[in-house]
Amino acid sequence: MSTCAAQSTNKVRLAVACCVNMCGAVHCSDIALVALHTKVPPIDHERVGKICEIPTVISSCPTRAISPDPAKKSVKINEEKCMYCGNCFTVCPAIDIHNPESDGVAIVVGGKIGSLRSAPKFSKLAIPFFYNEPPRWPKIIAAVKNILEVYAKNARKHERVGEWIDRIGWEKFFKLTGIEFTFQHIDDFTFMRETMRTTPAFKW
Amino acid sequence: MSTCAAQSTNKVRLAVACCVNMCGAVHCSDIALVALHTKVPPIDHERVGKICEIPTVISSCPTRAISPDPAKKSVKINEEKCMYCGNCFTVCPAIDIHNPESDGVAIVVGGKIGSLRSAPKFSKLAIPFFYNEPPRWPKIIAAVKNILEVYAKNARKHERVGEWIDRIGWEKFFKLTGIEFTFQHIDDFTFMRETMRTTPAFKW
Amino acid sequence: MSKKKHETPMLDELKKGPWPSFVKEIEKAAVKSETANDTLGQVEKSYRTRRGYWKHGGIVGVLGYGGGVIGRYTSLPEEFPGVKFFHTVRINQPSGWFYTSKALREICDIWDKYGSGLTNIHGSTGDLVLLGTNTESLEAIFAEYSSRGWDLGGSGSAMRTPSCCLGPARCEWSNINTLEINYQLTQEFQDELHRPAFPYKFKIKTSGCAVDCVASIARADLSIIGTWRGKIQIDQSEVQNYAKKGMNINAEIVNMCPTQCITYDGKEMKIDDAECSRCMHCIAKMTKALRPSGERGATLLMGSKAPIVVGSLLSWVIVPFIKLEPPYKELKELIRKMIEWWDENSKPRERIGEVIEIKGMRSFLEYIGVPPSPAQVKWPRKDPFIFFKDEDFEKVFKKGKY
Amino acid sequence: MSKKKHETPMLDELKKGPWPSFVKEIEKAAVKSETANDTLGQVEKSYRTRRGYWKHGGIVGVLGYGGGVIGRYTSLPEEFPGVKFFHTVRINQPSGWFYTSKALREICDIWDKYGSGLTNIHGSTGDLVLLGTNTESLEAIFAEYSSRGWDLGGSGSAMRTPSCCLGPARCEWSNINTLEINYQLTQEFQDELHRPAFPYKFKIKTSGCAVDCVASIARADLSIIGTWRGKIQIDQSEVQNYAKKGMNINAEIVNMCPTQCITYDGKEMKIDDAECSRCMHCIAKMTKALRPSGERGATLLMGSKAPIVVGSLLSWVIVPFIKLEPPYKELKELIRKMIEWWDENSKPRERIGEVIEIKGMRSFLEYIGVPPSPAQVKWPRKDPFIFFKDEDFEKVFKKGKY
Repeated sequence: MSTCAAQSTNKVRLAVACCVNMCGAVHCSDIALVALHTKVPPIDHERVGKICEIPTVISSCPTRAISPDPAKKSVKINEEKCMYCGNCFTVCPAIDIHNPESDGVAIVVGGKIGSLRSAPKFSKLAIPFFYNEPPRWPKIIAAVKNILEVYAKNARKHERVGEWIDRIGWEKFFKLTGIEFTFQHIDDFTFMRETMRTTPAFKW
Repeated sequence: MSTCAAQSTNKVRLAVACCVNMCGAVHCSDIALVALHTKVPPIDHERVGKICEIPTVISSCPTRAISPDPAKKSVKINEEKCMYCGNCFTVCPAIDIHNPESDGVAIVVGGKIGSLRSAPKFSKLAIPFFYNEPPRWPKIIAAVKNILEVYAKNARKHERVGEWIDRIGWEKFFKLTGIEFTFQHIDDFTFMRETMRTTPAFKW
Repeated sequence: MSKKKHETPMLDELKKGPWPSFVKEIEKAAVKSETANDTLGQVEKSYRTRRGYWKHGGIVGVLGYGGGVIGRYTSLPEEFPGVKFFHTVRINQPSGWFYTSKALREICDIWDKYGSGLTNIHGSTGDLVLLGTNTESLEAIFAEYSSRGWDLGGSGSAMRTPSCCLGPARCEWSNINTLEINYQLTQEFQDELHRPAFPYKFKIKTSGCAVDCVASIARADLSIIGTWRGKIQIDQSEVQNYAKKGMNINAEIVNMCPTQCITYDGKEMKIDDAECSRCMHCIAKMTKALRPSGERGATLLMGSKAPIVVGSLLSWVIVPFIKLEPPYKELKELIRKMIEWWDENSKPRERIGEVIEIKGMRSFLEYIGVPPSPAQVKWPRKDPFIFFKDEDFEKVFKKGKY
Repeated sequence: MSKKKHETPMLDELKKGPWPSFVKEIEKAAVKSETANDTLGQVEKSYRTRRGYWKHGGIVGVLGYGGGVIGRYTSLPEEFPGVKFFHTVRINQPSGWFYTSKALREICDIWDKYGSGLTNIHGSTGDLVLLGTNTESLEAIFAEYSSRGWDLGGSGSAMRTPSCCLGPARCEWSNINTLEINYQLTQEFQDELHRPAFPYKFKIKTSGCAVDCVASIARADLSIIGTWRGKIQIDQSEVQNYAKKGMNINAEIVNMCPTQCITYDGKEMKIDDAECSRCMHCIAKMTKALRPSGERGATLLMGSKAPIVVGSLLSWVIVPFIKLEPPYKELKELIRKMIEWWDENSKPRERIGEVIEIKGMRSFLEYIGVPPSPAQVKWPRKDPFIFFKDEDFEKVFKKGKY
């Protein structure tokens, strides 16, 4: 797909990550797909006690959502704080994060690894969720194609996806692509402060 | 002083703050002076017990540097964490932050309150410390004059101080003004992450 | 009445030169006022010893009001008895700071009677500030000012005195009636202003355009900024007049436009309005040639504060566009909801911007009934750690709204 | 040897079309390998049930080495016995990934003998990756590869296999000998690479210029980027050649220069080198006309990492400029100091960038002996909450060094 865009603009590094760690700099791609979970994992309390080290499980959680559940000799998860990264599952298979019905894929865009022209950039969230539709994921393909086409039509020669979006503004990216902006797009993980728009000078 | 610069560039809002709260948007000035303390305050333990509410004192510290000192029925300050804001003194006069020998003045530059052309900006640290030299503070005046003159000579018409620096880069600002860059300039308060330069593309 | 009590060699230095001198002004007040006289002495001592001697705290006020007066004292009452009390009185300024000279005389005459005679017109808050009086005089001061139609401003954990730019009264750039909005909000929130019951202070400032002359984005919990939805109308003959008078339109206007949406070929100026971010640069520099058109209203931004305690914030966009017309019902209701949410979610002494940061934009936006918008952010989130609610799947993702 | 064991209707879909298909490739391997055969079956099941069945963990390895092999297993060993074990073997790639076809054949032949035959050339880490073998075969695999001069790469809490761009071997933009630097660092840190003793992983990647083809700033704890101190030399006749061949030099080069330091009047190109940030755009697009000159060396940046656990980081500047010439003594000593500081200040599983963020730049810079520089930051601190040490007054402020 990247070839069609390359003719008028620049290359597109299209990458796919099987989990939120986004190994291999997938998190700095022009367009990337990342698989994610969307529900708090159920805890098999009986197995937790047998096969997991409880302090390790508690400390594995980046949002401190996991605390001891002494009555059950297990742990409990604060549903408000859990963002389904699956790090607890990595250290404790009894907290099985897999859920075929609610696991899915997000699309992130605008990343860049090198310092050619502009500094390296992280990819940012474009579409928060698609259901998992093997073997061809037609909705994801259509969404990527849409983004690529809008980019190819609007970017200047040599402009990477992220450079194009930085020039026109993210509000314009959402308008041109017709992608809906949701609560998921607003950073509420740890770095909200730097992402908020501190000026009324934006585009309609 | 702002009149000389105004002729070729833009206005300069020169502001002075008597404490680090920088009331009245001093923290968004083209050039501002801010008075600050630079030493961990001594604690008058006897008075703390008499005139201060210990939980209030502890919770007043933004860096959690203050903890109880039960033996003395007072508090203690972790010297590594204290950045001398004086918030504890506000709630407890027995922790007297005043120190004529080490209190002084910093110069910050490049702030902007409105959204004309570019978004509002916080002023950033230019010079971390001057000794307090009443009644005329000659070294501070000379330093401000230097910054103003370099700005007036190098900025484009209509460019505010912060817009000029953003265009040329902070490394160039330090080079042109001859101001020494110190450890104090590197943000180590709470927002270091967004301030680090994540590219080798800077100016010598 | 009182002659100069203190030698002030250091302050005397500051009377030299062609500029206004605060020392000369305080000396004038000191002729009539013991408080001003001892102020001079204490400031001289501060210059000499390089430290301050003011302390604040201790609640002072007038009957029926919880705020408006800020208690201030010297820490050296024996050395400077005139400033044993040096309270600050905030007077609620009129919208846009318009006074008749008669009104100013009236204010000063009353102040000469009860206070130091020193004023701060205007303080950072926007209020007209009277500097230096004692606790005993407060009821009399309040009685006299209020009998002439003046009121105290806000202080403490309360709605602070709203303030606004001078707006349509003096400025052709204003997109909203800042003066009327400010007046209406001041009336609407009288109770919240005078009887502190909030977790912390709450400031509202209103500017007519993005130039934001009242610095609302730098220091108001709620920043109301006038704007428009429509084209910038261009008077080409006036464009030519600017060029004739020596403006380098390409260098000063076209190249400095942050979105690069303007072109000028020496004859005609064109603006690609779809790309315009309404930053006001071209309009401010070529006011006679350029003028917004279409619907007027405001962008609401929230959350700014000064550095203490855990760092400064600038206000950010909450409501990208809101119509603002009398009786401003939607705005008033929205502000009440904002305050309600803050009240329910805040610890003491947390500003609303800090609480939104802690609880997240979603909680706040859902409560006040404002949808998410790309105008609220500079860019979307980076890390793929995303919170979902069950309803999101029903409402958004199952419907394929993307 | 083994025929296709599993029906794979969903995977069969992915054999259609003109593109390469991973399904076709695994099927080829499955003819000879039970492991590859059951891989197909398990992947088909994952497609059908929409979940994965791999699990990792459980230390596996070879005698004398602490890393280089990553244990991997199916969670369905009874259904797919061929992938009961599916360990990954990392082979330390040569600098710049240069191989003879003979070497590749050798690698594959050995792998066909002991593993699934499936490879990943190359993995994200830079290593040549062999996919799918069992625990019992590991010693034999290692013995056979090492007898031919190959070595395992790094894994776990260790120095990871350093990697670099192809540098001067194939690219005229390279400012440093990336291949030699990478080789020397790999040799220097053999012990740290094979015997995990760090708080967490530590990656070094070296690029010859700011284009950074190995993505070092996005994914290395230490990013070494070649650069220069000197002018960009301009061959004006080659500039004209680009123009003649149809390049719009003003649109493509002048206007896209991030520092706007280039001018071109249709005849002559000029560069204001003092304003150049060495971003490589003009050089990359006009390689025949533009060439750096002067001193060569590198900028060292540190700290990048992927999102897990508390968010991604990009590397930031630590050493603005360092000369890099054999035997690279200064670089090697600096890296040892970086690791020492990390080791002393880190909790388990904290990357060095995270620790620098927690402890502050000063602690780190002072330890490794690098002075503060404006090149390290995008902008200086904003809030006036500033830490001072007593020595700062003696060394800096009393001397009036500003």
